[in-house]
Amino acid sequence: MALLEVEGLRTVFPSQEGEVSAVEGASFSLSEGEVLGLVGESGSGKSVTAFSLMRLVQAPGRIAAGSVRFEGRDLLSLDEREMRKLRGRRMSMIFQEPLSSLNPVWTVGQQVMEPMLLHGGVTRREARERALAMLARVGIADAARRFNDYPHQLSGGLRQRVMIALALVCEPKLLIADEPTSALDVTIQAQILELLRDLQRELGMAILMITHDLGVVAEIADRVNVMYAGRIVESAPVETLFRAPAHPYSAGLLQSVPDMGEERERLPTIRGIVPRPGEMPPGCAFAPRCPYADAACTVAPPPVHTLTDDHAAACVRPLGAHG
Amino acid sequence: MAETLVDIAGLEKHFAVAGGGWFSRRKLAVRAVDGVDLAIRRGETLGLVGESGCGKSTLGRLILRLVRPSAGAIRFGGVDIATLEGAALRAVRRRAQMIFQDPYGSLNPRMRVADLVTEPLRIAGRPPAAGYRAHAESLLQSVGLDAQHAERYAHEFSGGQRQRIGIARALALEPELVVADEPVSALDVSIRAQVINLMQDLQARHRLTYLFISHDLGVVHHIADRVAVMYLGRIVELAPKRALYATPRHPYTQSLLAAIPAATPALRGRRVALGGDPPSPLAPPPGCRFHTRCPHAIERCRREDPPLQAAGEGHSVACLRADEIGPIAIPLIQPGGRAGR
Amino acid sequence: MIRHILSRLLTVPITLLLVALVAFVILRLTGDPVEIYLDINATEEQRQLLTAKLHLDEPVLVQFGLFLGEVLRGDFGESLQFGGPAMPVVLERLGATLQLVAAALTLAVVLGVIGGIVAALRKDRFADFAISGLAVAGQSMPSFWLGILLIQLFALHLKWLPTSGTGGLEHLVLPTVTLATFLLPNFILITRTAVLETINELYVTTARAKGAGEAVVVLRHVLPNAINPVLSFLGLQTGRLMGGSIITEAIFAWPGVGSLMVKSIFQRDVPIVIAAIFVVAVAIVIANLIVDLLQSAVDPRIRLD
Amino acid sequence: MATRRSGPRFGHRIKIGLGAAIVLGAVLMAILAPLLAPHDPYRQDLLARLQPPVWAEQGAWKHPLGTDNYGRDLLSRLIYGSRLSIMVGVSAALLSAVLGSVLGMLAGYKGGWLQQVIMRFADAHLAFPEILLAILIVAAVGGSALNLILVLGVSGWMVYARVMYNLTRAVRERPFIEAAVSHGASDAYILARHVFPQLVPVLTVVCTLQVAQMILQETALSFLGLGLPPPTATWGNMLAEGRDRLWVAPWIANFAGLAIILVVWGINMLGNGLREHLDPKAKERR
Repeated sequence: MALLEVEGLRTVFPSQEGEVSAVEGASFSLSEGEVLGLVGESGSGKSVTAFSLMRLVQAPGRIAAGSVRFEGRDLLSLDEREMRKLRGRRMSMIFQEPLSSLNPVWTVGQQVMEPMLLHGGVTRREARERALAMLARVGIADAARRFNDYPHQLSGGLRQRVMIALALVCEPKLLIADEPTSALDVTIQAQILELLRDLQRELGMAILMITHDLGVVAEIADRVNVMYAGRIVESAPVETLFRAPAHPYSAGLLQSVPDMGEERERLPTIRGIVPRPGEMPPGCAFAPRCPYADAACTVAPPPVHTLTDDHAAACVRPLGAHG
Repeated sequence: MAETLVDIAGLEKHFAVAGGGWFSRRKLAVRAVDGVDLAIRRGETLGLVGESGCGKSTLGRLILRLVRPSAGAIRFGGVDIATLEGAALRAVRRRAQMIFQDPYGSLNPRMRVADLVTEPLRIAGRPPAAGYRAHAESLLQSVGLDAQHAERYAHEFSGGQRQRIGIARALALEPELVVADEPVSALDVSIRAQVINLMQDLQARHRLTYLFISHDLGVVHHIADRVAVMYLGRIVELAPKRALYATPRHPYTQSLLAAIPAATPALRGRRVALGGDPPSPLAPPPGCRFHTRCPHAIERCRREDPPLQAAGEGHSVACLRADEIGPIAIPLIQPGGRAGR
Repeated sequence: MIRHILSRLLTVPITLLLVALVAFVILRLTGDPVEIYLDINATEEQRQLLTAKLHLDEPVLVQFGLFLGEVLRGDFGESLQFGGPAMPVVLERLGATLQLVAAALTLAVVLGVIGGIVAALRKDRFADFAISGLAVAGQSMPSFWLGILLIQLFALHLKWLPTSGTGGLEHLVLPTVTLATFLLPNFILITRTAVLETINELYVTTARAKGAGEAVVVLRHVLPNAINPVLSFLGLQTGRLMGGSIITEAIFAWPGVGSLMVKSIFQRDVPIVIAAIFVVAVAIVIANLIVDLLQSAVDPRIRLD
Repeated sequence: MATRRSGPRFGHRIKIGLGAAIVLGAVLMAILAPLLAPHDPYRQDLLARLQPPVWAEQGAWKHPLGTDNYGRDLLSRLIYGSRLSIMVGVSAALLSAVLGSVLGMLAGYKGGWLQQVIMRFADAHLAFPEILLAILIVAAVGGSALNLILVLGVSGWMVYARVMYNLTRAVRERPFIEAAVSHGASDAYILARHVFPQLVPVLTVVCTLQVAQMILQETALSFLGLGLPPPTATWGNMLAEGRDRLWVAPWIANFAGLAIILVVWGINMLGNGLREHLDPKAKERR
């Protein structure tokens, strides 16, 4: 059974033109211990998807439709108290900006202990010991000394390690990581990715890795969902996506990353710009930018085309499907 | 060999730290740029890479004289501009222009696009022959925007379009040098490629010289002719692009290349991550600045500060053990090329 | 942190020097002291004697220096109304003022912070409109008229409370409420803004993602971060509070420094006025230092700079 | 998570409209005072002392709001009183706006010792009760309309200086300023073309709200007997006179108080509405 099953998720925000969908009919599942990459550009709805799963969408945004089943329970029908029992204990989340995601007035130790104390079952002493062990586990060298430091006294890399420690201290089954390395330098990014990979294996947890960086996906994901303009346009195992992307958007994205292996005069580009929310074209949202689009693409949102068991694309004529 | 446009010698910039207070005896200074020698040749694209806080942005601003150097010389077209002031400085600034990282903040939100792109001409007191309005439209067209866009305000545009406006503005004065400070880092991947292609087209058309500052080694690989790598205020390696990526000599460059996320899943986890954090530029370590994180550091590295020395054709490196370590090739792509059609 | 406090302490003499300058200028503007101290029948000899005694024949800068010296010794001259040295007279009245200010401040801070938090948490709902609306109306209320209204209602009509003067706790109620409304509306609005700004911070989302309930989120994560702007504002408002106490004391004939000062102004009793100014200035400076200490106690980024 | 029509989106329009209407009404009343007032505000009629307003038992239409201790018509005094209060409030707010903005902008843009001197001075001044300073100076030099404007204007500068300083520093850090520098612009050009226009919205808001503060301060001074000397018709004077007759004629104080609160509230509404209207954060949300 899947750990997480999302069906037809729709999250909307009010705007002057009425409600606008940030996420439109997202469906995917995540097995235990699996790392799923959720790739998209800014405004694609990938972060809103993550916040929706935790039911932490900020008002006035709201989840308008769909279901989220986690460990067999429908999260969207739980009351807030039940939901709170899951957050931080069964499912956790980390964010892009480690400095702003840590509370500046509490010490690192207090913040790592807090999830355990909130969910009960441990004494302060046990919580302290486990927090110290967790800080050491995420690679903080002198955990005992850092325990009493405040976030502003740490470097960016250490802060993200602290954030990971407090997210994982209750050993959740699912970690939602929202661009956890995007604000970090490339050498620190490599350290954090390696740490996440190790912890994922060790704790047997699933990770939903939200990123705009295909390199991060290549490093860590087992499967990938590509999002564009609020919809999931392609879902594939990571090797498949990099070898044979089926959606023209995925293919364009892969090609427009500069490649250090070959020298090209010009970078292949995706023409045009992402449509603004509220100005979505009636058919496929990518049609105005798609080199292969024709009249059929502008009528209705394209159906999901299943190419193989584990590869699907929301495209009228996915690449490679017709030979 | 091409003519040298910018020649930098012994350049230093130390920022006094605010809030040191009246009662602190030791004056703290961030050594943002701490002894840099560098030449930029006319018509080339010099990539300047390094992590945040290494001083690459400050170096770019020093060359434009947006900040005043603490020591050293900056010869621009043969003239030392390091200590110019007032009107002479403002005149020199017009020969070099900048493309900024933040396409949102670098355009005054209260000005129309037509005024934004022609403002440098107004400041310089050089009205274009065709009139400001017509000139604004032709500038916009040259960066791939519509002439009708001239009437709008910046917030009506997407990030990529704003960056095009910023580029049009930088070109208004027909500068010899353009310093591009992370020009595509704030943009989405699919938009990045458009802007990079545009910059290359404009370079060919106007025979521009670029100093391209970026933390993204992939982008630099695509656009640069030569690459300089900075660490804690120093240039640690300088080489033609192909040599730098194929045979990096400095352990820091090697680690940087190794840290780039894999281009394809097949390459994942093959490389060793560099440990630790960079030391604070407030108190750079003695000796070689990289020795605290260097896998090859020996006792000598703690004491001796290595100079930038020749290590092959056009290739120089600041490492005491460069010869012993030798070039290490980093697998950057999967053999057999990549996906797509 | 020590350095932080030291640098704040350095502003104290600057502030007091400025106050001394203002006081000195006023002293000179009020007219010839010789005329004030002596009656019309005084002889020329008496005049010259007093002129020399008050150093009025020296250059202005020297006079200012001598004035500073007197101020440092706490010597503000003899009161015309009371005969003795001015300072003890003022200090005697200080207790009543402090009592009033402390009561009003407590009321304003407690109600202001609670009101601000409630308004922020119920943003754009009825409670927010009611509280914020009242706060804006309160900002527009001239406090002296509020005092008059309170007297009409509670003293004249209902006869629950005395109109003025001191005595038991019942005398303290109306002046406290009047003075508190000088600050309360601003406290509500500042707290509301601070809480609204904090509540959107990512670390508050982190707390929710840990499974924290609303009470924990507000009390442990929002409030400790939102309280600092409120404290800064409190520091800026101490001057306003002292100014308000002057008016409040005048309305209710409260026997504090403020009513003494207003009375002395009309009596041209300059030594009392100058002494009172210094007492008020020192009180403000001390209050600001306390606020500084509180701020660095709350925020480790200030404490460990 | 119910959907709510976000109220504040239109709220600021209502506030601006209501505030502007009240302010406009008050200004018109001040300008047209001789046409509107039924009586000479200074004519005493000792036979008609302390008459109650028209709706009270002994009230009469001759004096719609009643009379004061000297038999002067309260409505007329109220109408004439608006002239001085509004003129003093607006002039003082504008004077301090000019002083404070210039100093604040200079301190924020130039930095260095200039900033240290200006801002330390502003902090010291801000800590000192402005009403106390005004009391002292007026007590020393006497109350006239010009003195009041000067005193209130000078003692209000640091509010603007603080706000403009912080804002200028923030604007200074924005990349388009650096862009202008890189085009070879001079300091004067940058201040005039790029910095000042960014400050105008906030300056407008602060200035509006300060007019309300200045009116309150002027009435407070008059109330303490330190404003324009009697028998001048000002709202503060009327309040002070009414205070001594609270037992027999509470209306004297209350009409003046109502007039003050209405006008000040109108100005505050206008200021707050403008702030919400101009708030860039609110704009993004729209």
